Amino acid sequence: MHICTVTPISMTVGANRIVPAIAIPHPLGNPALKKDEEKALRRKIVMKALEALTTEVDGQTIFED
Amino acid sequence: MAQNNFEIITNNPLVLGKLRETHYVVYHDISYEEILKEVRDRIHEGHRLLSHPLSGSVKPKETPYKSIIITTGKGMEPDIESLELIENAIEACGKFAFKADLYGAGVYKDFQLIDWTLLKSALESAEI
Amino acid sequence: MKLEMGYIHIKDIRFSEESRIQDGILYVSEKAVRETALEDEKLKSVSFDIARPGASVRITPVKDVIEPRVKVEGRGGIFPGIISKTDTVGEGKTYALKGMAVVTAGKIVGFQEGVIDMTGPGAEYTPFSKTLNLVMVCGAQEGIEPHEYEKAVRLAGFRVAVYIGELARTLTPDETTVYETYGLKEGIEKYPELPRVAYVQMLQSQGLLHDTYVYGVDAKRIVPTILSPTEIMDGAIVSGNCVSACDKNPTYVHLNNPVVHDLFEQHGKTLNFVCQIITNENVYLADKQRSSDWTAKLCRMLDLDGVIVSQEGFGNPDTDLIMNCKKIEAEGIKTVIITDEYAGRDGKSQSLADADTAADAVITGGNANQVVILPKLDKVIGTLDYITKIAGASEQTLHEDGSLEVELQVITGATNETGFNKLSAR
Amino acid sequence: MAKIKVVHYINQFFAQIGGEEKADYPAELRVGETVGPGLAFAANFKDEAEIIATIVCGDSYFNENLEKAKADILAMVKEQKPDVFIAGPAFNAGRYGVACGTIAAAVQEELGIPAVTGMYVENPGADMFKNHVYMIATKNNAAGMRGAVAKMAPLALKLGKGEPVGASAEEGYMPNGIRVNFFEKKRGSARAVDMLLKKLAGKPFETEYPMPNFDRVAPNPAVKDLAHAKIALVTSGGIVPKGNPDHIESSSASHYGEYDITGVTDLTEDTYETAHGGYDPVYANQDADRVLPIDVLRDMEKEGVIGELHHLFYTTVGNGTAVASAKAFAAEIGRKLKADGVDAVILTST
Repeated sequence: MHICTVTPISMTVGANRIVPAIAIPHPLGNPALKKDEEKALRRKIVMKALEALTTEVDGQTIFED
Repeated sequence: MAQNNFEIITNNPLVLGKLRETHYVVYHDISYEEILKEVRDRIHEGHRLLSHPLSGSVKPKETPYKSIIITTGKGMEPDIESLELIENAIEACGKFAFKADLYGAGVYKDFQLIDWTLLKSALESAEI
Repeated sequence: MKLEMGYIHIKDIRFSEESRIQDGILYVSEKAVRETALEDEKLKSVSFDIARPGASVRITPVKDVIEPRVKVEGRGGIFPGIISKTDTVGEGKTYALKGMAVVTAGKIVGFQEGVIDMTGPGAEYTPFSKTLNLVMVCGAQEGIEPHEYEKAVRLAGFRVAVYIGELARTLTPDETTVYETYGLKEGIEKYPELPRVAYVQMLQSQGLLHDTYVYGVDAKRIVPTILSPTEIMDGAIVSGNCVSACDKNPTYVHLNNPVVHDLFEQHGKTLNFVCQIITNENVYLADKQRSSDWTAKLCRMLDLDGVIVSQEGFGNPDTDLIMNCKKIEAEGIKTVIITDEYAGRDGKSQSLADADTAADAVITGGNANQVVILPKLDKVIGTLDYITKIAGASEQTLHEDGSLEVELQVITGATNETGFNKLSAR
Repeated sequence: MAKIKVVHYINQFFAQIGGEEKADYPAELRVGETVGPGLAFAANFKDEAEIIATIVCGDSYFNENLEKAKADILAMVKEQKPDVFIAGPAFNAGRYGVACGTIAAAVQEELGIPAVTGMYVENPGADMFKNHVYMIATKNNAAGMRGAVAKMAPLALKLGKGEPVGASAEEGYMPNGIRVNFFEKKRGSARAVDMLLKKLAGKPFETEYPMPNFDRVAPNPAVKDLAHAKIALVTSGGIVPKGNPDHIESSSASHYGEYDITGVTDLTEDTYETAHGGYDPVYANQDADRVLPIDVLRDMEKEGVIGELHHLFYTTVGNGTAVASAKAFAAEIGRKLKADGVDAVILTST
């Protein structure tokens, strides 16, 4: 599965399970947040990724919030 | 599009000579393929292609010269269409035998001229 | 619009004191054609020669190939906006001299390509090994710029072709065919059951030696527009390009556009040939976007059911082709595209520089990278000086026995993308 | 002219030894014998070629003893020194098709002897080997024998004589990714009109150039049991141990890195950084977890949300890296991950 900021690129390269990320320089973080808040945010994205991995898909799928 | 909104990446000295006073020209003394790769790196930084990288019918590696117009401004993310065009162009280079070093001096002038007229046709559209 | 084409078969060309056509033989006064060619001060010299099918002759570097024609009835004249004054053509009666061509040759730039072999393996690939060719090799005045030279040679070829075409004005054609298309409403009423089909022709339009002209207008400057398919038979579209000789359309191909002729063949039987749509292949990406948008829009507004799209040239036109195909298909219109391939000498590379799943019906003119050995021929019209410099040729090009190892790329018309030939690939 | 020498490979069924119950029949060389479909080939060859030996092998035997069977058969073929090797046709028999493809490709690649086989297009052996060896497309059962031999025999003769082989459409072999020119009967424009009429009528038509496939892969099934799954991390964001020990380039990467994170629970400014030159590296250098979320995955591992975080991660720089290199990296990384028993991969990109 692919965690990627620019989901159209992910579609183009052919990933099947896609989870959108925050920003290009910090896909799984946000420096504007406090350390624990940022980690919570990261955990949320990774959880989403794990959810994607445990979901059956029949084609390219973007797992939005 | 105003002239300060785009830039020209080229290895063609004729283009540099004709446009350096009036346009933003980035000149590199590198090969045709390296110009494509240079442009590819710029696209990854967020610039967009404005002219087709395989302009003209003179084959890659036959002509040593290539001039490409890209946006001066950068987007937040790489432009997919530009990326596909440039990747396909780089891949196309692989199909041709290198013979850009076989010609006499006069022929290089002709190659420069052809590249310049191809670029000029795009500039005419860019500057409307 | 209705055009009657009269075909006059030419069996031989001979130089003679006086120009005339008699019993299928074209007699040409060298003096007269020389004067016609040299009307332009930019040309210093011209030499004429005759190349017959089967002869051990190689013509290179070829610039254009033109079929002589004359307009005997109806508006305008051959090559409107260029040789004849601007007037809409495609109606009335036109005669064409079949089995022959005027071939222009001459070095404009130092890497110029374009080979026509009249015999041997090369002859199998170029359609112009089957025509009797009146070849004119043009030399420029000192110091003129390549683009002035290109224009001078281009126009000299048209003038000579028109001069020869005029010789047929009072003859009786050997064969006659009538081509007729109808207005929108008229066509629907006439053929209510037949699918409405158009031909989308993409024209090379990028710069010196890469241009095409429509009624004298540089095709870079057009937006996609509609022609009656009969207009091209009077020379509405002419070639100004010869780089990538294998897949460029010489004027001869425009005059005899095979898609137009094969669609007319089915017109009123299995389909209704509505019109020809022309679009361009510009360098600037926004132009490509606009032209393909407009082409698809015209197809939609004409309520077409199907189109055939033809390409011209190598590389970036692949992008135009795919854009056109994708957008026309998206309008629900069935599309077939004609292209050629650059799959590498070993045939293993990606053939096109662009691709889309919408392009599911493709006709190919073959792999232009295929290597062919051209044996030494007895006579060269033009010069071999540039053969090692031309596309597809490499340093090993000239073998010791005088044979040439080249890619199909260098052969005029070899992988034509209007479907002019039988060559294909799988 | 001397006759072309042919060695023919068939299975136990076509050698009339027996069906499934005899599928464990080991490889056997019959010198000077023409067996089963070989007779049809011989008839088709007329005087131009002869079958000098037939090799018979059971389908189960071949597939279950792949290395030994392949080696034995290669030795038999080598000894006979044929000009061309023919396997099958296998029609829609799956294991027979795989055996024909495997052995024909091996004879060609390892012995340098040209080979031809034939099978139905949906035979699993077709996709596996059609790009390695000339493979005639046949009907799906032996009723198509005559048609199959009519194409395989002339192609075998050409190969045996070293004559040029025509395009797939002319010779009847499955397209193998190599484009070959040939002359059609009609000109291109007429073919275009024919194709358009078929397309308009909703009739089947065959494109002359199938669009390249866009590297789409069918999605893998979902991970069933996350709590016992081994998860690996891969990134194109260029995260590397501080100092970039393998010198991964900041753009146009020529290689990838493999790093052990056994015992690592958090990526810090002092231990990890990014090699990537295509984006602002400040945030990733401050805290590489922002690109490679090792900290939260370690937490989840501890909590039992996932079974295990794989002890190796793979990294390269996506910036300007050639698609071909990226594909090669991916193939290698994929192989390693599979060998290590990884169940799922999270790929992060900048």
